[in-house]
Amino acid sequence: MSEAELLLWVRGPALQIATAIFLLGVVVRLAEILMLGRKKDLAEARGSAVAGGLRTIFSRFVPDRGTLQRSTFNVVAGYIFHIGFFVVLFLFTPHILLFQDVLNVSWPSLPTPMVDATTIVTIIALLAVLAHRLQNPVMRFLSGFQDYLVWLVTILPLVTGYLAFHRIGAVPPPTLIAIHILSVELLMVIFPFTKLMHAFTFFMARYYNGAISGYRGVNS
Amino acid sequence: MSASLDRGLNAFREQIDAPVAAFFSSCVHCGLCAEACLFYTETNDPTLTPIHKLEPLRRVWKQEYTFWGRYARAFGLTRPVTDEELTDWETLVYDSCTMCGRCSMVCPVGNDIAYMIRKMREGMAAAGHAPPDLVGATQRAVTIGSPMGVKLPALQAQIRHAEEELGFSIPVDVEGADYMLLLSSMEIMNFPEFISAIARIFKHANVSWTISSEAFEATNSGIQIGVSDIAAELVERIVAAAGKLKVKSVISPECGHAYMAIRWEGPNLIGRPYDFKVVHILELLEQLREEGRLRTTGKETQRLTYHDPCQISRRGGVVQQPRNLLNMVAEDFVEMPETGTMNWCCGAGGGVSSNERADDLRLKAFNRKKKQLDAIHPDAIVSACSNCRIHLEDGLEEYGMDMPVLSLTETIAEYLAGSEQAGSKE
Amino acid sequence: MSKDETLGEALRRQGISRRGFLKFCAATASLMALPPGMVPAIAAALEKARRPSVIWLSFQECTGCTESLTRSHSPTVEGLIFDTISLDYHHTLQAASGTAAEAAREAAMEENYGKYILVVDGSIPLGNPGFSTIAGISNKNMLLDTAKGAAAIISVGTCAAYGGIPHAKPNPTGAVPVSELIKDKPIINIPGCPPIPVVITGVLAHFLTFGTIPELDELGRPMAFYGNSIHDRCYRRPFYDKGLFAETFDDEGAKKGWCLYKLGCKGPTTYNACATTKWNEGTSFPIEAGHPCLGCSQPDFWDGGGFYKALSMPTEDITRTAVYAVGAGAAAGVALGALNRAKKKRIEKAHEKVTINDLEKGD
Amino acid sequence: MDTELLKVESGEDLTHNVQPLLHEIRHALVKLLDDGGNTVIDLRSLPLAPGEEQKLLDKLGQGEVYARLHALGPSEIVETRYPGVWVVVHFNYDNEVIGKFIEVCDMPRLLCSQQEDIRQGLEQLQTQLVWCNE
Repeated sequence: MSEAELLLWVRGPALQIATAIFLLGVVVRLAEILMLGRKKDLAEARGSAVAGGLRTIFSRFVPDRGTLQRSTFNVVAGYIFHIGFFVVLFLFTPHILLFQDVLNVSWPSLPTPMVDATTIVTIIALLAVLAHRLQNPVMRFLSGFQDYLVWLVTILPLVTGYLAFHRIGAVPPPTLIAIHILSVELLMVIFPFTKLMHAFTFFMARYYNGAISGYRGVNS
Repeated sequence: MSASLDRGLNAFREQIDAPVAAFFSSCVHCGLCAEACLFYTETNDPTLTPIHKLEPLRRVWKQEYTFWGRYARAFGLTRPVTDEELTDWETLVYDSCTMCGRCSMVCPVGNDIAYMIRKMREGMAAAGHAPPDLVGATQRAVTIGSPMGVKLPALQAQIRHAEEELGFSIPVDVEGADYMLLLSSMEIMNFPEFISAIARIFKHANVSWTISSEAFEATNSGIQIGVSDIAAELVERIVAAAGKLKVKSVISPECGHAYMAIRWEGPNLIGRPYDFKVVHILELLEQLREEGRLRTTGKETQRLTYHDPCQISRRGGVVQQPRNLLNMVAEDFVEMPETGTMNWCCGAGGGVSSNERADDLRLKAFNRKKKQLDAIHPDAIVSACSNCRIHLEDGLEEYGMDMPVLSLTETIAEYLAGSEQAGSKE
Repeated sequence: MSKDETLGEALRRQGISRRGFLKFCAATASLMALPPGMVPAIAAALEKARRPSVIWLSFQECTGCTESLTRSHSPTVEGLIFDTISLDYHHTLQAASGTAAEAAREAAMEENYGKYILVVDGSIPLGNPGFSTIAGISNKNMLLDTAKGAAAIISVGTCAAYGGIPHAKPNPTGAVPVSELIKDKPIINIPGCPPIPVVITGVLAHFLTFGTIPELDELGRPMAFYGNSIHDRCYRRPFYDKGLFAETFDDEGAKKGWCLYKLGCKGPTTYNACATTKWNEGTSFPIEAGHPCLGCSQPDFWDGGGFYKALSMPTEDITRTAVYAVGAGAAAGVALGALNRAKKKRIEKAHEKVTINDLEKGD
Repeated sequence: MDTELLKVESGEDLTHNVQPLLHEIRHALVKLLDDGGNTVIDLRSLPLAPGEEQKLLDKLGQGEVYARLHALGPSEIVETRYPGVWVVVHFNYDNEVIGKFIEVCDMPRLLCSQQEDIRQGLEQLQTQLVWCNE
């Protein structure tokens, strides 16, 4: 397969396959969770479960002060790489064009040099997060193969994207672009089978958490 | 019948619901829950990380309720949960977790870990992996009516004693009273002053109340050990007594898990809503205060702080009431650095205090509370859970700290307007 | 012009001065994208070069490549290069036709066996030999026959190099490029739709000058012309780096000459010399004229999802796949969820009440 | 014509290649003085935005020498305002540009009479003389 054919393949059939696996898998996983259902709470409510659930979806974006103090690095680095990842994913012009093509909606982009800088910051944050995972006793203890796999497939699109944009490396730029797209497709394919699912399920988790508390009149 | 791995795994399967599935799907092993758990922060033992305590339950979820997990199991990629593992997890689930729910408050993806521990205990108990002390307490609760083995005559003796001190009678089995008061065995045995304090306040506020001789025990070992069938049986006793006495409300006393059991889990355990209300004593006192029926004179000059019992504030929703009540009687009320719904557990809830095996660990974990207290140096701690109070006293003694631990209800009673004891605490 | 005559002799016979010859060499060096310092070496080589025989075969093509090459009718450097070769067969250009033309081809092949250059434009249909024939000979057979005695093959245009438009989906004629059929000869691809004329002559000049084929990239293209992407040499590149894009063909960005990425420019993945050599005697090139690069020198450029679709857009209809995947996922998820529910129901039904006697393990 | 479009034609210093080119020329002049080494820059091998080439030529300006050759079409050889820096432009018979170079040297080689041409001219002169003498 020549570099041109590879590029066409990753932009076409491979993207089809990755999109199909990603969406099918994510929807199956979400349906599986929701269909498990939960029993109706028969205790007399003190507050609203729905309001509590919705509130917690948002309130949990802000860490409590104690956690921030005790785990400053974890929280800050985590925030940086998440925000960075979303900025790069959703505010870079070529990416927006992709979403526009698939979803038929568009939004303003960030100036390219800012996305570029964000990429570097995000990559650094991810490296720091990995170092932290390897060195923090709790995280090292909890971490298994999947945690490292997920880290790898998260940083790959950022690194390959950076190389492709700056056309750095031994391989020709179109191959770099192909590798970049391929790395995203890898991310999409393993997404439903791993804890990357948290990107969707954390809404549900926070909702349930907030609903359980909200019903009892507690802001969680 | 006897406990077995099969029954335990079945209980896991039965307990797993959408929230559990959403929680397990969301965990990214960030480790923040460890920093929210006093058992980890005071031991630095990574195995005590809250989410790790749920590992067997997670595996059952994955293998039973996810498409991919079923295949992974078929291909031998995941191992089934074994009895040996449950043995290993027993201390994690019972000894080093009070179900205080602090981890549930900090988890960035919103996992309610305490909710899952409660469910996991169902399987652990069914598999025969509950701590022996908790098994004993539960058996006493069912057979004798109290986990501590307190029988009616003991209560009657305390009531008589209180009546002598008060000079008026305490209503027992009064049909048609507005409120039926429950008591925890600890209050009866360790803090009988509570009974007379309540009696004085209710007389002062003109509350129509009674104690049932058939169901006075508020505690529920069933929800601590994690057997809903037994917990339901204990709740049914209260429901029956409330029905018999035709009361409008049942009062949950100063006991954390008792409130959780009767207020929040009760109707779900018995599978039907109550036809009476359940109020916590602090809720009732606050209501009386708002109505102007609870009046006090004088104020405590000592520096007081309030220790939130987890099941009453964080997990129960009674947060502001104790503060309003304390401000009524305390001149110098100070909050601990992390308080209210973010308060640190004393380390003895969720059955840990009934589990002798965990004694060293809970005293070690108490160091967290010590640090909190060291930051504000109060003269006395006020709380609203006799279990917390006993452990606070234990802990303070262990760490050589001299500090009285007071009941909020009793403190209020001491400053009742028109009370001959007002202002003369000692 | 005799075939034994050297290029130097031929030019001199035409009355071209040494100055003219040096000027020609300088222009040729520029043409071949060689450093100007090599002019003396080129002059020395060209002086002695002998005019090669060239056979030009046209298959499934539009004659655009030939047009590109011959459009200028005054003596240009390209023209001069062509004057120095012996174009023995080109069915569009030659006066002879039919049997005479084929005879000329066979004669040239026989006379220069193993030495002639074969130039091909157009792709070869394999679906049915009748799709394209010359003098009753199928393209495939003519190519195989003519290639046998060639020293080297130059595939001119994207059709000959990569299949081009005939090869585009669904490729009704089963079109293939030359390289698909010929494996044992050096093949130089000069893709483009059409290729830049000076690139064609540049390659011929290289062959004339050095008697070798130039350095090629992995797609068989001369590195001298295809070594950089359009994007890398594009004067609008600074706008790309800054993220300034024309959104439409008539907006402010377009007027200010901003990057055409959003309008579908394939410059970043297209290798050609347009941005430096330019077209129409160095006047301009598509991007300079305000139109995005189509990527015509790349394989399968016609199937790249659309000329006006940005490079980051999928080449196929992902939306439909997405809708189907979500639908299928919902159906499968609900089915699996229902199985889970049934299982839970079963387990709940089988629940054995736990009493205080069940809390310890049996023996 | 739209004034906005004209702005594109005049172009700003888009590729930023003009300044580096001038520096390259400066280095070439230093080299010429030091060891007599010549430098040739092929202007068509560089990516230049519309207007940038003109900008460069404007900066170099016109010097004392302007020569026009007629060999295989016209060529212009102009010394810029910086002695030793020459702009050489080759045209074909249709006046289309076929090569554009900046040469840094004493004098572009093409301006010198070439050995072969001199020899051929000599032959022609001799033939002429023989013919005249007859």
